[in-house]
Amino acid sequence: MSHEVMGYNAAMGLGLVEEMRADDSIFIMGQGVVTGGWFGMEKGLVSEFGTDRVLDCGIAEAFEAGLAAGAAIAGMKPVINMGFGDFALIAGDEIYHKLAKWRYMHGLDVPMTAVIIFPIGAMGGAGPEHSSCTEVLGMHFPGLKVVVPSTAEDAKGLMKSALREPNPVLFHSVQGLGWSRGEVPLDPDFIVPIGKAATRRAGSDLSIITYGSMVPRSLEAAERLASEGVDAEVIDLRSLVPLDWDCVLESVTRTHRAMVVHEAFRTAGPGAEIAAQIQERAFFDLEAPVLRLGAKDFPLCQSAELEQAAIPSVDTITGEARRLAAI
Amino acid sequence: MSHEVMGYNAAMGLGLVEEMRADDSIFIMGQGVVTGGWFGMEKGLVSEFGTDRVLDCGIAEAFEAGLAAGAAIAGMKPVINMGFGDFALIAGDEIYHKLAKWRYMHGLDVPMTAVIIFPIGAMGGAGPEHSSCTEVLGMHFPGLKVVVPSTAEDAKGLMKSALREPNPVLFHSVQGLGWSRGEVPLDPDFIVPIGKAATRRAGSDLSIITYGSMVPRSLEAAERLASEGVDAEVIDLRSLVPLDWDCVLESVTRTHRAMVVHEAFRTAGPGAEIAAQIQERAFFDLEAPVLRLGAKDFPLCQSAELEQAAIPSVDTITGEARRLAAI
Amino acid sequence: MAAPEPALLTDMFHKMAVSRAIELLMLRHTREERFSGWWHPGEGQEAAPIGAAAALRSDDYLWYQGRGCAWAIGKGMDPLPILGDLLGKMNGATRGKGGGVPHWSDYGLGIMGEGATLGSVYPLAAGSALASKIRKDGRVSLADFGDGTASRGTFHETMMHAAAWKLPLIYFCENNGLLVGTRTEHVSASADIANLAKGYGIPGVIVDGQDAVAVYEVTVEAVARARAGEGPTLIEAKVTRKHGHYAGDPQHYRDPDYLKDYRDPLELLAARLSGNEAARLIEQADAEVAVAYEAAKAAPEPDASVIERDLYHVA
Amino acid sequence: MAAPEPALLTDMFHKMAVSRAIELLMLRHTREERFSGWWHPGEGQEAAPIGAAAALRSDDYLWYQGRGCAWAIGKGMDPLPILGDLLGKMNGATRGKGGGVPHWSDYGLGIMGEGATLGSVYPLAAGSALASKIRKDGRVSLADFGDGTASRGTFHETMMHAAAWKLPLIYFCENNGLLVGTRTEHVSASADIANLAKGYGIPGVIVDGQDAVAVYEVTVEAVARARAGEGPTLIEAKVTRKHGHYAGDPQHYRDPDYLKDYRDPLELLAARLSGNEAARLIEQADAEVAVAYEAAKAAPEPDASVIERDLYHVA
Ligand SMILES: Cc1ncc(C[n+]2csc(CCOP(=O)(O)OP(=O)(O)O)c2C)c(N)n1
Ligand SMILES: Cc1ncc(C[n+]2csc(CCOP(=O)(O)OP(=O)(O)O)c2C)c(N)n1
Ligand SMILES: [Mg+2]
Ligand SMILES: [Mg+2]
Repeated sequence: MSHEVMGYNAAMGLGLVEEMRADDSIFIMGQGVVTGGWFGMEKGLVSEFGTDRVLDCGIAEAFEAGLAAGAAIAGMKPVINMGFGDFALIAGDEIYHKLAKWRYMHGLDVPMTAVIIFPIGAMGGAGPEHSSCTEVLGMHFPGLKVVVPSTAEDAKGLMKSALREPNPVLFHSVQGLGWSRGEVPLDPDFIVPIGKAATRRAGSDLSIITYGSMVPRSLEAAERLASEGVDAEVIDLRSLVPLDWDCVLESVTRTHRAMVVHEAFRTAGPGAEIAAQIQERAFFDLEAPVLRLGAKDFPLCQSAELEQAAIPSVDTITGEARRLAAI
Repeated sequence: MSHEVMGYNAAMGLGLVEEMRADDSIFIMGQGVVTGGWFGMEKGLVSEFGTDRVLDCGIAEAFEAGLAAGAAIAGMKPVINMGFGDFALIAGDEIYHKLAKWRYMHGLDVPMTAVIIFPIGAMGGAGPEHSSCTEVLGMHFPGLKVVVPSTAEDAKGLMKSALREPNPVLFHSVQGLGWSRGEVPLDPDFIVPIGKAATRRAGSDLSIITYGSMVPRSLEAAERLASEGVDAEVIDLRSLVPLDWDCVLESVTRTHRAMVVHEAFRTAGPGAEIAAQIQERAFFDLEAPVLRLGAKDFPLCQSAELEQAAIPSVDTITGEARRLAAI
Repeated sequence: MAAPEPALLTDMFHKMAVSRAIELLMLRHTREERFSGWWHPGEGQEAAPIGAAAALRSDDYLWYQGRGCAWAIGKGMDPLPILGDLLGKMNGATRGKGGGVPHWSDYGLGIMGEGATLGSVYPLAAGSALASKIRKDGRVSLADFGDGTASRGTFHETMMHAAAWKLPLIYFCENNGLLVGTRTEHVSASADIANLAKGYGIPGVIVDGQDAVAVYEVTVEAVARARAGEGPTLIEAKVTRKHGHYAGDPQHYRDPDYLKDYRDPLELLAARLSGNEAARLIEQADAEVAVAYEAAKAAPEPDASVIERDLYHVA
Repeated sequence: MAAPEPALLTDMFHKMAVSRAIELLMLRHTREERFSGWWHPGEGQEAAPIGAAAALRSDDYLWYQGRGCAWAIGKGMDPLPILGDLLGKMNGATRGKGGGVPHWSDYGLGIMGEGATLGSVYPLAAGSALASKIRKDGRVSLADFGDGTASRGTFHETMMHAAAWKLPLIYFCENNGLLVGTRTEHVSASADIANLAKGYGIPGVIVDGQDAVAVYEVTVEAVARARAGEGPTLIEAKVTRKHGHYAGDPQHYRDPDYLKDYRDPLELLAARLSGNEAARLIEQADAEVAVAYEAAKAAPEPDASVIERDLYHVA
């Protein structure tokens, strides 16, 4: 199977292109997609697929998401690039009520493919309304699938799965990783299944459960810990709905110590559910409480330095893991 | 101090009236408030305060919440009855970005009073888009205070506190309790402070941590448990932001067993944060995992029977507490 | 103007009579029997849905707002799935998830459903309209809404794009002047919703919404425009809300003059039929509805397992 | 038409020259030095903000959109809090929270701030306008936005109410025809945003947005209307976006013809001044800005404690 080294956003784009070639009911809409997309994902799309299937949109996020719901119910497979995850709160009705519930409310059991791309997280000074991590909304409101790739390979493979999935998928791309590069399989049959976590590093002393931007940081922390004699396992969840509980629980019952790390706000973030559920399901296997690291519970500041000071760093992850190992 | 028995919604209204009399920068706006409000809270307001301070609004929830932010920054004290908590997802940008962050983003430290009323939860067949519990959003996105009264007395007392609070408050009124009645103090100086929980029933075997519609159900469950020899403490949180951790942790370290009960969806609901934090902060005091009960992770059905089947009942609370006591 | 053929008139009248029978039945049922949720009666407001639906093909997409049942009947649904649903039975259109607020859909008939957060149908209808434009399937999408719902932001976001893209989309407003108990004119820039069309450079047509034939005629034109690729039309049907907002609404707010010009759509349409056809069709409709009602009542109730059904589709 | 008095012309020119100096400085600064975030340059688009702000009282409320700095300067802010903020320093208007996207505010000057989710200022401006209406304080609220942002639903929701309630609110659109790299006309029902006023029954005025005096004049009228209780006006200033969407934007999308009719607002306004006043004011402005820039650069950076400041107000 041949590979190519490419950027995360480009890999997402490649996944989309391959699926668009195979299925002409897929179209993409978003602000600026005709000119290649704000972050490069849509480069070249319009020249291959034309403006029938690659549509620019105005500043109207509720419209974009609602249109996706309507088009999907009518049998198309819309992909909407929402520009920023923060805009989930502008299109909340369309996403967490319409896309999530329309079939349910109407008692329908039909396929409904729709991929909503939410670029989430800090990207270097984009400010508190362009850096939000909103993935927890997709966990709380039932009816959607929720993914957050952390590598270029997964960005491609999950995009392809999302486009073959008969249910709406919130595809959270990680702004901070948009230009990170990695080996990406070129085989058009390659996919990454929704709902399968990946153990990025095996370890026996504690389990770091993470996803998205915090995967590379956790791996770096694990290397540092290794040099101190602490052997950390690092699990990249990749999907939050469904969440790969088998993988998580297998690890935790083996290491007896767990911590969750994410870029989303700590309070009532995804880590709250994960920690709550680990202790529910593996209480007597735990030798320490499940710890959580997330962004400080303050809006992100505009400056890139303060932004980084608010979210978990390799240092804070290492420190917290060290503390956990010592409990 | 004299008291009167009145309904929950009426008590909320009384708190509002008293504060409106004392402070003419308070006004209320919402759909149908001029004719007394859909659920009776605003009865009589317009005849006392006129249409300058009691304003009907069209179907435009983003406008309503955004107007509240603008008016509050301009020094007024708006109260917005949003009609249904579900509409938090229509006005998400205005509530969780603007009201929550405007001062922060602009580096301002000025008072900003605004009360957003979100009637939440099942009310007997209102369907999946008129019964949502959205209070967890106020916990996750920083910048707001979040209350959920469970009694008529608290409905009044928290409304008064909210109107004296120099920060925006999401006031979640409980639809299922709207017509429940209780003794309400008539003293205009009576308030219920934001951030203080109430221990509704003392107990020594386990702690049921709850709020809103699940308070009366938990109390009933506790009575049943008592007859089985299980002595449950029932804590009514009343505020979710700030949350009275002192009260919760004091209880849990005493009973060594805790469960959280709410009407919101179980997954990534308020109970996730509460359970995660209890085990973080009191792990070695716990003799069992912190359990959680919440609504099934499915949209609420239209029918009142299926609705009740989806949310915790006295039976399910009793059963889960029994199970907890036995772990 | 395209006046309806006699056969179509008969069909329209039959459907209106069926709707009327269901409406009257529901008014009685909600008053006298156990009912889960709120019923938003449409009795007296049937002409606009019946007239507009008659102008649509059965594969055109309809996204409706939930007052009454005439849209569903007009677009071809049978009384049984409607009544089964309202009574919350397993033979209802939503297969047990039903109750007060209608969420009927029927894909074969292009009945796409209702959003209980009002104003949600605008972008959804644009979605099916865009699907048709991409697939070139010649279908039209119609978004039905009330005057109060014209204020939602989605109205604007959608039409800004639909007009620019000439989507085969029809905005159909049933303007009864009321938003629950509020006179819409107090909270709306324009008492005539059709005025809003001017901003978007699309036709805005006002029609007597109690007259099904008049509604049919303007809708035929809007449909032709949409199918020809000329873009959206905003139709405003002036209608009367004969009843309270929901069945049982005490209506303290009701202006005594509001109903003084009320005209019954069924009578108006009956006048276009010959002989005793109207009486015969009403009798037939009543009988059909009575049978459906019995079947709905007799049908099984859902059990709690319904809750866990239909959330995800499994390929 | 109310032509500006000579003293006001001088003041406007001075402010425009200060804005221009900051704009040029920021273009250089973002190119050559470390800069956190994105700067959305306003060089060449200063006339509309300067002209409109000159028509406002200092206690009128301004809610702006974040291209350039001319709104803040026009409304009376000094260069230092602006530059301090852009450089992310503790002496910036946001006291250390600053960076690329401006969130300057100054309550004394009625500068209420910017929302980075575009279109959020409409209802907020209606909020301050309603406050003024209730308090009868005679203030006007102005919501500034771009042509792309006219599509947001909040535009409609707010104006549906503001027109009905005759709020003292001005919608001020800077129409540069572009939404990042998209021609707004491709995604908008109307290339003239002022058209949208028709739907709401309010005046919609198009003005040459490169000409500060013309903008001033139409804004004076809208302000008078608003203060007189006659309700909102929609002003559309036709402007030119001389630069990329953000500083550093490669602008692959740029239509080579776009800039062919560009006229420099500073030159247009200079022609209205006598003798060498313009040159003198430019020199003065450059000096002021240079001083402020040095002071901003020399100011302390925030430390992480800033993160935990200003979230809640403690009474
Ligand atoms: C977004 C939203 N806001 C408010 C409501 C509550 N609500 C239900 S029906 C209704 C009135 C609708 O008025 P209109 O659109 O004129 O329709 P009509 O009831 O007159 O048929 C309202 C406000 C809702 N369902 N959705
Ligand atoms: C709600 C929202 N959607 C999208 C964006 C991303 N965005 C930032 S600036 C911009 C273009 C704005 O166009 P316009 O309003 O015409 O202002 P201009 O940039 O031309 O000054 C966009 C789409 C945003 N900030 N907020
Ligand atoms: Mg109406
Ligand atoms: Mg523009």
